[in-house]
Amino acid sequence: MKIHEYQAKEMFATYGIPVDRSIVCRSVEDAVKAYAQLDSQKVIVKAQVHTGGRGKAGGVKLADGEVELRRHAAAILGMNIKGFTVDRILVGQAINIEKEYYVSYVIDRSSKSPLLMLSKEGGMDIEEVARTSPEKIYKFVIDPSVGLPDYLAREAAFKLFDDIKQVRQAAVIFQKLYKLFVGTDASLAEINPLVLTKEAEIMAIDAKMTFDDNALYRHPKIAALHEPSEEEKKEQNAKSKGFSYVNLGGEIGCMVNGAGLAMATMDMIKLYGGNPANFLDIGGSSNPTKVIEAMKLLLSDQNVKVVLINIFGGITRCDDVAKGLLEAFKQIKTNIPIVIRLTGTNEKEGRALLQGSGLHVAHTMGEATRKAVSMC
Amino acid sequence: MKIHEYQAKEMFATYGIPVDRSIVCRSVEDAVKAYAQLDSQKVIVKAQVHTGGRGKAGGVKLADGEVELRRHAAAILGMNIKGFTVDRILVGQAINIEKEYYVSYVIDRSSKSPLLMLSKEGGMDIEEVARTSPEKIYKFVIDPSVGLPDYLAREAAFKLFDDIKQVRQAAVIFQKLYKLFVGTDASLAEINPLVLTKEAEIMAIDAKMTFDDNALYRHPKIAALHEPSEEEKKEQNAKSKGFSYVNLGGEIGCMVNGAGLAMATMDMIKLYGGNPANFLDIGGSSNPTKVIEAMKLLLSDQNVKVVLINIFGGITRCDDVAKGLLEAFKQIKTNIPIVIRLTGTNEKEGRALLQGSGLHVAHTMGEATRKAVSMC
Amino acid sequence: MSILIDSNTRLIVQGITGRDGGFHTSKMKEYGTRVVGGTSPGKAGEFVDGIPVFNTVRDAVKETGADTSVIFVPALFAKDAMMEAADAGIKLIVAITEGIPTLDVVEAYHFIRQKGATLIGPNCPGLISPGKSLAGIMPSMVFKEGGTGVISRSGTLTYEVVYNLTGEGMGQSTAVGVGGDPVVGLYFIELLEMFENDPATDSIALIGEIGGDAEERAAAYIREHVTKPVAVFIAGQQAPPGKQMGHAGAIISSGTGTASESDPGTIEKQKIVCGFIK
Amino acid sequence: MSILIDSNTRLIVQGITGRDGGFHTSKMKEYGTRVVGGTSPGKAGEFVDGIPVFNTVRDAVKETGADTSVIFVPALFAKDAMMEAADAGIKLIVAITEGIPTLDVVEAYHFIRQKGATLIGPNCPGLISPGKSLAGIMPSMVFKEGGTGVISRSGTLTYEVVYNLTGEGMGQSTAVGVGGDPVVGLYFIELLEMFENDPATDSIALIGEIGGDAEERAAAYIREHVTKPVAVFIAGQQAPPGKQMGHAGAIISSGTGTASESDPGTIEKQKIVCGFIK
Repeated sequence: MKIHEYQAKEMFATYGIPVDRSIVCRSVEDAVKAYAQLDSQKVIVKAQVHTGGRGKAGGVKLADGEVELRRHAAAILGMNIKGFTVDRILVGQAINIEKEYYVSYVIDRSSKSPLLMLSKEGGMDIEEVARTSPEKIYKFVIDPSVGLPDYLAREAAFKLFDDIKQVRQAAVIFQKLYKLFVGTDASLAEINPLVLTKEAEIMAIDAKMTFDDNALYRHPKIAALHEPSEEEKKEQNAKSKGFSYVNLGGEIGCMVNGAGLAMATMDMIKLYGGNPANFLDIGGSSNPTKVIEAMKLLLSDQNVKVVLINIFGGITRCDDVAKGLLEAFKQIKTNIPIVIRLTGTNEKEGRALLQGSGLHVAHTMGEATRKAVSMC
Repeated sequence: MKIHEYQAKEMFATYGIPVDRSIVCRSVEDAVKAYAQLDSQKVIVKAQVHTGGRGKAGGVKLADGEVELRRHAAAILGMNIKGFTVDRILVGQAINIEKEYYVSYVIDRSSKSPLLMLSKEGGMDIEEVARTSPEKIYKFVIDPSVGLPDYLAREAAFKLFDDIKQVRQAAVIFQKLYKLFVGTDASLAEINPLVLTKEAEIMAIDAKMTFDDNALYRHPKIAALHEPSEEEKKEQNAKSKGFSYVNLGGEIGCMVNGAGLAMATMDMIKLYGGNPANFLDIGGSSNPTKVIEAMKLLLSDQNVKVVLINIFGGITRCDDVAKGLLEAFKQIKTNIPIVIRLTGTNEKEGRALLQGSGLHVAHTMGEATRKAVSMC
Repeated sequence: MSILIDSNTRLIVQGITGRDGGFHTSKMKEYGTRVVGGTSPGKAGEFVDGIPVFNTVRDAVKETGADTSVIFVPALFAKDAMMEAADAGIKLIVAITEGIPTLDVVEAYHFIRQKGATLIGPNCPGLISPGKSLAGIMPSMVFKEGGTGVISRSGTLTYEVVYNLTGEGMGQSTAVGVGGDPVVGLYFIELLEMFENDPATDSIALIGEIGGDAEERAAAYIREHVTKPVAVFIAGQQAPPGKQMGHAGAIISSGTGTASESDPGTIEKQKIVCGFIK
Repeated sequence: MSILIDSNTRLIVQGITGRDGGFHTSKMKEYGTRVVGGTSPGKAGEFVDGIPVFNTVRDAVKETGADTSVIFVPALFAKDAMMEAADAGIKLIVAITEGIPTLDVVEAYHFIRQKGATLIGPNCPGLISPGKSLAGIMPSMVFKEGGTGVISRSGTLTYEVVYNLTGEGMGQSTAVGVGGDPVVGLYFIELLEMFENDPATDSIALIGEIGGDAEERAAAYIREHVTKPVAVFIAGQQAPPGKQMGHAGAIISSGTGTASESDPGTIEKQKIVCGFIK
């Protein structure tokens, strides 16, 4: 789950991580008031959207004086950045930057541990740095039963700073950010850039956090910050019914049991020249109610021209699955052609049951996919 | 550092450990008010003193009604228990006890870990249980980097209870007590007894905590609860000057550098039929100021008839020590005989310097001790 | 032979009195697995399908000599269950449970390793050594004893592949579902090494998917260390970046873990047979 | 020969720029110890008595190949210093610092052990292998090379005993001050085992005191496993219960750890010579 920069900065402040003074605004008038409060000739205006690359899109501007602030605020509010409409901006004191750094925590899949990443190349696209100059990124694998003791925080800070005062400031920030990272079950806590100001202070002037969906139940305050997009709402709605759903924009609606098989199905559709409308994993069993709900979801997508059902019968045998499907399709009225491919335990019996049902029954994934593609 | 039962119970409550309702009182009138508040016909009245065995000393009484309460409160307030005058009592609701248990945490020297100890023999002297029926005490060594996870708390609780509801209640209490134990740098956190009430609730009706003196700097609120006895004040005063001092009540004042040597010195005094007045470790070096301060401390004890100085010269050589002693004794006027035994590096040179100083110089610990004993 | 489990495996089920736990306990027992006990706090003395229930894993291990545990407890309690198993001396811990917070898995994993035990999963279908032992929820009827070692991040896709293998007469030595979460226990490289060293395994099928760079690292490992033929299939070529495809771990993020990067085509051809589903 | 340290020991000093750290660095160097570096954050590039100072132990180990560290940092920072040493690959950590909270020592000890390192102290005078290496604050001039292994909870009492031993012509293989705190690293049994196995050690002096039951357990161990003669002295026979005698660990509590319980008289006489101070 993503949150906005200003929300992440509020969390930073709660954990004692220094941030620049800034105020979130929903209108130009708000922004003008914020400008007065901030008491700074120059301010920075930043779009608050759940996507990166807002700078390139014109969503970040420096304003010198109120007139310029009004102009930028008006321009950015309502702007569309990668499909997100900007309804909030963050107005902050412009900072005298001496140098920029990169700091983040993620969970590293390989070491199965929290990972602290640092770079002197702050303010840049860190993935670009990782690709072109990996030696400029310092990594510290953290033992979760120990955390980040003083000595390790200091070791890390010495990678970025030489002056012992700055080392101590930075070390404390790394420790607080770690506390925030694990204390909120974050999957990413990123400061890019962390800056050394001309006044020799160290502070975060940007803040990015994403959270582990599986852990939101123990962080109700964070869960309350969730602002799903229209698409995410649809995905969530599917999830509440026990499905995993992702819209892909094509014409072939897919209904598959199991995430891996669902991915393989959409890959195969593409292989045979079609375009999958979605990823849809209906989970373990395939009882009639689930099939009906899944079909409703697929048919609500106007782009869908054909539905491909791909089921592997394991614990639940194919003949039982076939009975469930037949039960479900008694209740579903649609003109859209449906291709069914059923495999696994008792597949012959299952397929036999489906014959004469008006559904297009295929033997293999390849056959089913080609059939579905040809029907578009 | 010790605290009172009522203070420990306040900590328990802060950590969510259920305790009986009770009110600390400093007068009979307080106790009567407390009685009204508690709204219970029977109440228990307990002396609050920094020592065990208050029950045997008559410091714990059950009162049935206000008249009895007044009588007990009056009797206990002002009572002397093992040298401690009772100036506070705790008045608490009498609890309907179904069964009593013992629970404590200590730091185990052998496993170098926190240790959870449990017994169904609650309310008893646990040292007595340990001596007579060690099999009735269950021990759980705790990995400090892990703490007490649910499963381990449950395993422990199953040692005392069978009913799963009680197991779950007890497990949570064990976890909270552990948090309190480590969160306050305690050296002991003891509930004796933890009771199962007739109403099937589990609660602590006594509470004992002692704290690691070395860690008090990070627990200022706990440190503020310190109520040193007269003797402890003297020990603390000595500590502030860099000494370790314990009064032992005998006639031979000892001044030694090093705790082990100081203990060996008092043992040897006893061996030769004398009685050490004190344990006094003056620490590493022995500069004149320190010797003067130490002598003042020894001479403030009216029982002291002779002073035995036992110094090992290591890093600081014996001749330098001897010079320091001579310097110090220029400023100390006393009629009390002083026996000095100096050994270690350059001991001959050191002893030579002390000759003719009026101090009694001995060659060995044995000789010095016998001399000191004979002068009493 | 096989890896990790065989007919000597003594298995307990944590959460045996739950719906899934009970159902799969019977399935495993039916398959011939030596299910020697189960746990459910407060239900000691009860039986599930004739199998004794204990209050704690420590009791179960003491009474039954169990060495392997399959965990079905809800996500909320799964970290504790994994740690309990390791602390009680269980050597192979198979966590079926889905939806466990990543940090819980991270902490449990480090604890388990410190105790000298091995974790498979969570969010996995478990593993099977056909004809010997089933420790998990795999549909045993699609498996057949044989020489192919199967490693997979997916459930049904594995069954699909195995069903095809079995249909072609290629039985399996052991099939392991490693789990679909970002952080899970045993992974590709450890399992490739085990299969390489297992005399009963003559070929390996590896079923990967998008998310993370484990496939890339597996490819490098195969090139260096594996002499047996390996067939690889990686699902999710068409997945859009930033979207989680069912499995919590199946997400393309930070420019790594796309299927094309781990495309079998980029892997040295001689050793690795690219398997595709018919 | 000797145990734990010898002329190959490569030692660093944590807190080398402090008053005590600097003083004893010079003493150790003077004695012939190979003091190869020291640490003090922010002072990398400086020198103390010709010895290079580093910001971190990791840097010091990388640059000097140090395997042993002596810690002089204040109590407030001592836990961190012990952990830093272990994490950087130091194998023998000698903590001189006094007054460290017990829980800090407990946590550092477990961390150190997990890293495969060994802790001596805290609140100890360190150790010396006479004629080879001094790692600590012991007055080296009272020691002499020889065959007696010395183990002690006390500082000056050790020097007293050693001074007498040396005076009687009995040199020492290694003398170890284990420290006077309730929880310290290496203790009697581990050291007895090392001395038993050290060919250069022909006899052992063990100097205990009240508090804890380590002396009782050592006695049992000696009876079972030690073939070399052991002389034992236990200080504090006259200590009153509940009072701390200087050392944080020297306190009779809960009815254990009285000197009389650990009285050498209760120990089997044949093997253990009861040594007393003249």
